[in-house]
Amino acid sequence: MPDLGKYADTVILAYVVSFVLLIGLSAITWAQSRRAKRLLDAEEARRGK
Amino acid sequence: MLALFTRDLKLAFRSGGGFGLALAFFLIVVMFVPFGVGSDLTLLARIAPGILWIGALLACLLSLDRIFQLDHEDGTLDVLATSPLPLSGITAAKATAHWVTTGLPLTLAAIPLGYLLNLPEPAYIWLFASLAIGTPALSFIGAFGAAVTVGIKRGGLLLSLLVLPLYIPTLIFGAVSVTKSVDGLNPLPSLILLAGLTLFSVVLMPFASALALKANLN
Amino acid sequence: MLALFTRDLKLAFRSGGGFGLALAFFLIVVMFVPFGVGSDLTLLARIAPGILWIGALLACLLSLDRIFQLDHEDGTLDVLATSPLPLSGITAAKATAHWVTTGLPLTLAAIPLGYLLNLPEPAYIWLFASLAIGTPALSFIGAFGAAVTVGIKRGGLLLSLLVLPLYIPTLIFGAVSVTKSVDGLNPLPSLILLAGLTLFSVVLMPFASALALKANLN
Amino acid sequence: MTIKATNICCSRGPRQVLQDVCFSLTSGDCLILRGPNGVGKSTLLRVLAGLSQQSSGTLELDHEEIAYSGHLDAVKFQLTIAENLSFWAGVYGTDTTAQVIAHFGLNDLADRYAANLSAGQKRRLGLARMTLSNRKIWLMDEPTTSLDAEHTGLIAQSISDHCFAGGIAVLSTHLDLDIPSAKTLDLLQFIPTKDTNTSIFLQGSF
Amino acid sequence: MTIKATNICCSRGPRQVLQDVCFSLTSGDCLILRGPNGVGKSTLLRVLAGLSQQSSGTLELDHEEIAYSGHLDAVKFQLTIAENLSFWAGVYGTDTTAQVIAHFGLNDLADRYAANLSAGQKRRLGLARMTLSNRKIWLMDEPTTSLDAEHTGLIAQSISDHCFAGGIAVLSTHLDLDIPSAKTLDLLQFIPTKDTNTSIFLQGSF
Amino acid sequence: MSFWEYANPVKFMGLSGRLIPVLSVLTALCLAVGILWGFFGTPDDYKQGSTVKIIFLHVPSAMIAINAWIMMMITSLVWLIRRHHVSALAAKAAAPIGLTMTLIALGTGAIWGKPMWGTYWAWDPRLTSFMILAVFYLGYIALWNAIEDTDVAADLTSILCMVGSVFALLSRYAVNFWNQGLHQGASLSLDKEEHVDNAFYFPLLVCIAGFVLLFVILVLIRTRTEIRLRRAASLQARNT
Ligand code: HEM
Ligand SMILES: Nc1ncnc2c1ncn2[C@@H]1O[C@H](COP(=O)(O)OP(=O)(O)OP(=O)(O)O)[C@@H](O)[C@H]1O
Ligand SMILES: Nc1ncnc2c1ncn2[C@@H]1O[C@H](COP(=O)(O)OP(=O)(O)OP(=O)(O)O)[C@@H](O)[C@H]1O
Ligand SMILES: [Mg+2]
Ligand SMILES: [Mg+2]
Repeated sequence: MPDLGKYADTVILAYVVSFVLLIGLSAITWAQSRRAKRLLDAEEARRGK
Repeated sequence: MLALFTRDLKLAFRSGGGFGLALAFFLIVVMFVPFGVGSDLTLLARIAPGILWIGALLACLLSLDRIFQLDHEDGTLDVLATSPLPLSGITAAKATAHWVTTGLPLTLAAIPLGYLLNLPEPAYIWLFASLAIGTPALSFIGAFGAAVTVGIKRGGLLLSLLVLPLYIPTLIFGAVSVTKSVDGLNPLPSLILLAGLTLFSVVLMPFASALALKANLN
Repeated sequence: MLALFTRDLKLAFRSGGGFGLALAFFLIVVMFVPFGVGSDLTLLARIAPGILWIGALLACLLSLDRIFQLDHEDGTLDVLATSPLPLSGITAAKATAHWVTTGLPLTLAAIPLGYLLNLPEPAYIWLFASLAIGTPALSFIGAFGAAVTVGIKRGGLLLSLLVLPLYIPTLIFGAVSVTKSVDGLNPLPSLILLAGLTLFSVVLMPFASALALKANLN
Repeated sequence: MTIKATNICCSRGPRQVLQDVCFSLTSGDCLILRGPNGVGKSTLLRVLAGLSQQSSGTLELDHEEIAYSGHLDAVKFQLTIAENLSFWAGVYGTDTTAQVIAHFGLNDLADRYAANLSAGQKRRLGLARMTLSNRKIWLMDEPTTSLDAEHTGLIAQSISDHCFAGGIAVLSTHLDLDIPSAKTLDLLQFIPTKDTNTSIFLQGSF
Repeated sequence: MTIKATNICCSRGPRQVLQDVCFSLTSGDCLILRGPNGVGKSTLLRVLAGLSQQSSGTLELDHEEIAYSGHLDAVKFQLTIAENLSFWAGVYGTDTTAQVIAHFGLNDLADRYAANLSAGQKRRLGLARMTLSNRKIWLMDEPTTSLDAEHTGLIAQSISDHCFAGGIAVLSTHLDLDIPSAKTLDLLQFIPTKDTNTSIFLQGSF
Repeated sequence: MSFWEYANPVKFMGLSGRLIPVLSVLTALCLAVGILWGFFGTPDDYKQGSTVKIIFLHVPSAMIAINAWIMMMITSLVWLIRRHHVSALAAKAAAPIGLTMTLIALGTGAIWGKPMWGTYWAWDPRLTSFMILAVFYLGYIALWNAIEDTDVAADLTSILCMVGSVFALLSRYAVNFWNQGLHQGASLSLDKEEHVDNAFYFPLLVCIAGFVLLFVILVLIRTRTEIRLRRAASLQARNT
């Protein structure tokens, strides 16, 4: 861990906020993608039968 | 009545995101003020309480006509009026749904927006309290205005004209309580008056609205 | 096109007084500001140009949804789209009618309302000029927003969300020109930019609106 | 369960539309209002529903038992068919949504937004509410507009069943509906003839 | 003056409604679209009017000659009957308002606000616009809803006259209109059967 | 084979399916290297102290925020002119990413502003125009969500995107005209004299590459999601 000096809070907060947003976006994207795939598979299966 | 309340919430979400849009309007009105009056921070701090209250009031106003107009246009109001629900209950349920979809989110959003306008530190809690207490009055008074103008095709502006003067006491008590807290004075008296006003509106306005609706259906 | 323009004017008068109501809203917004921010005259004088411009803009905004929504709901828009009039002509006629019923009276009313807010002497002529030049842009940009949201049941708030960021340049050039005149600076540059913006909107927005309408009729 | 209308006069705006309408109905009756466009069928139905006031005459009926459907469908475009009906079920405190959907042949469409229905499908959804309401007195204004032959038959059948089960129905229509036991009332006979407008401003002379 | 539709497919949202509709009409023809509720009559009429796009197929007709009337009346409540019609006269560049008002029996009502009309009177006002437009191709969606027998006859007569004078009319209806020489087209035969939804998203597999 | 063939959903799904694994490895690599290097391997600035480390998130996100809109502009134009569905869906997919990036730039900027300018927020032109950009994104997304018919939604959002672009540019200019700002100018220019010290410059470049890759991969995944949903809707409509 580098010495962040008196601005430690600021820097950490900036990184945390950014990571939360980035990871949140990625997680949502991934979850939606999974859901869409499942929905489509179910629908294709229905057509198949 | 519960069915009506939940349906109104559902409709607010469905028709292009109830919550989000009142908020967005509020955000934008607050954003416009610096463009209009310049970005001097001390100036902004001085007008912040008033602008925030006026912004919330206008955002609330803008969605008032949805309360009854849509139900009138597609005939739902006629059917509701012949249903087991009392008209005053109908208006109360609708006003409450309106508050949940506008007043409540506006109250929550006012805090960060206060920062944009450089609102002084001690005022935040009072801003929050005054909006939380005052916005129900806005919804219930607004529902009355909506009931009066429901028959008139797109009476949006007439509605504003009727409702805005009725909003003046709420605005004054609300804004004064925040301004007082900024100036280091006691904001409680005006907050108590505001609470009284809200209580009065919530209890009595539904009956006035019901009368107006009844007349409008004729 | 002329038929459409005169009919829109007629409808604005009939449906609860087009002129009067935008004006009334403007009046009341301007009136609310002293209630909200207190009645300190020097403070009011400083924020007057911005408030007057924002008030006019909001009054204009509030009546935008009438431009197409009513005609859509009763099927008139479908018929107009199959009529000899080109869609861009239709939107231009309607935007012009909107300007005549809101922008024009707002411009005229701004002068006396400026007095209420203690607007300094030399600013009146610039306030009038900037509103006269700027409000057509508001109507034409607004007509575009209305065309985009016309299919959506009571898209009033969505309309505001879409239109308000588009209004920012107009507001800035307009308000800055008045502020500059108050501060004794030269307001002409921003007034010229404003004129350019209006010209651009009046000439090009009807085509964008026509595209949006076309898509919405589908 | 009865409806008794005695000498009812109805006005629209300043104009008197119907004069001295009299009829009485009991359980099991179905009354079909007939007459050319503009004779006052909708006006009379709104008076019966309590939505407008008659200008004179007396009307005896139990307002708690009324289900009304007008020219408009009272359908919310942003809700699905099932949601529309379960809302009304909530209002009327009933829970027969599923049966009603099946009865009106809306099963396939139950999860479709009402905005995406054709004119006739929307009308059917509007009428399904009547059955759902579980009320005794049905007031229906031209129920079969936009409906095809099959569904016109279905509605006529529903009305017959309702009356057979002890309900009352008053409806207006321009078609010949197949409802056995229905009485018809031609409103042409109630067009105001005498110069007895009940307006207080027409009394005396000044 | 001809209309020629070849293999027209129409979709509503993601759903294909009609498949391979073909017909051709020339001056003097009247085509009545038939089929149960929801089969796609309105959809087809909107495609003919150019308000929607067909998803495939070709359509030859002169868009400059179309007069369209849909389920809605396109009537302004705040204007009187005469004002409503003279507005449309302005739009279409004609000046036969007075004749049309007389022809549709609206003389007595000419100065009444449209808000104060009954359902059938409003519908008549909506249809008067067709005659007023002076255009050759009439597209009408259930023109006779809410009309009484007399006025249904009047509309049928107007359509016959229009075709006789060399116009073309395409209309949908659930009633039996008395229009001699009208061809009917049952849309039931065009319900999609083959598995050929034209959506690009259904091609291939992934 | 023409580039336009990838506008076909099947082709697009095939290609993007093969690209995603490769790209995700690259993205992870770039982001990890860039951020670790930036966070652990750079000195403090003589003026800004350790806060300079925020630059590794702030500048890339700000760049993506702007460029995502430009990408949406191009794909929207492609939809309007050539009516390739994948193009419209890519624009739809990019909007939430652009919004998030705008929020990250605003957030990191605000946090950075507190020690540097003594306030989280000031009405500086750069900051203000970013807030306006966020509103444009919001409106665009709200419009997509408000319209049910997908082709109509694609048309309208595309038109909005084009008109919005013009006005976003105008606002940028107007806002500059309205207020002189606190924010520093371009420090990334190729001109050696102007850009930041090399110690920050190279990790910053790696971070930017990482953000660009992340943007691309998220757009691909989201576009795939949209395509699947469209196919599912079409199948559903056909089955009933
Ligand atoms: C909410 C506040 C802020 C916003 C919205 C914002 C936005 C931006 C934007 C849009 C860029 C341009 C990126 C590009 O075009 O390449 C940028 C760059 C930059 N910002 Fe900020 N900023 C904010 C606050 C700050 C603060 C407080 C600082 C530090 C004191 C700062 C330092 C920088 C630096 C050093 C750059 C790189 C300059 C360049 O390469 O153009 N920013 N910021
Ligand atoms: N405000 C008003 N002023 C004057 N006359 C009115 C007003 N409102 C309605 N009317 C008239 O009242 C009469 C009755 O209307 P009503 O809607 O009851 O007719 P209806 O029998 O339902 O006709 P339809 O079969 O066309 O639906 C009509 O002739 C109408 O023109
Ligand atoms: N967005 C949509 N998604 C799916 N189906 C739709 C959508 N919009 C309409 N439909 C369906 O398309 C079909 C055709 O509708 P259309 O309005 O053309 O029917 P119609 O023949 O005019 O019926 P009616 O006689 O009831 O007026 C209907 O079954 C309707 O439910
Ligand atoms: Mg009627
Ligand atoms: Mg139809």
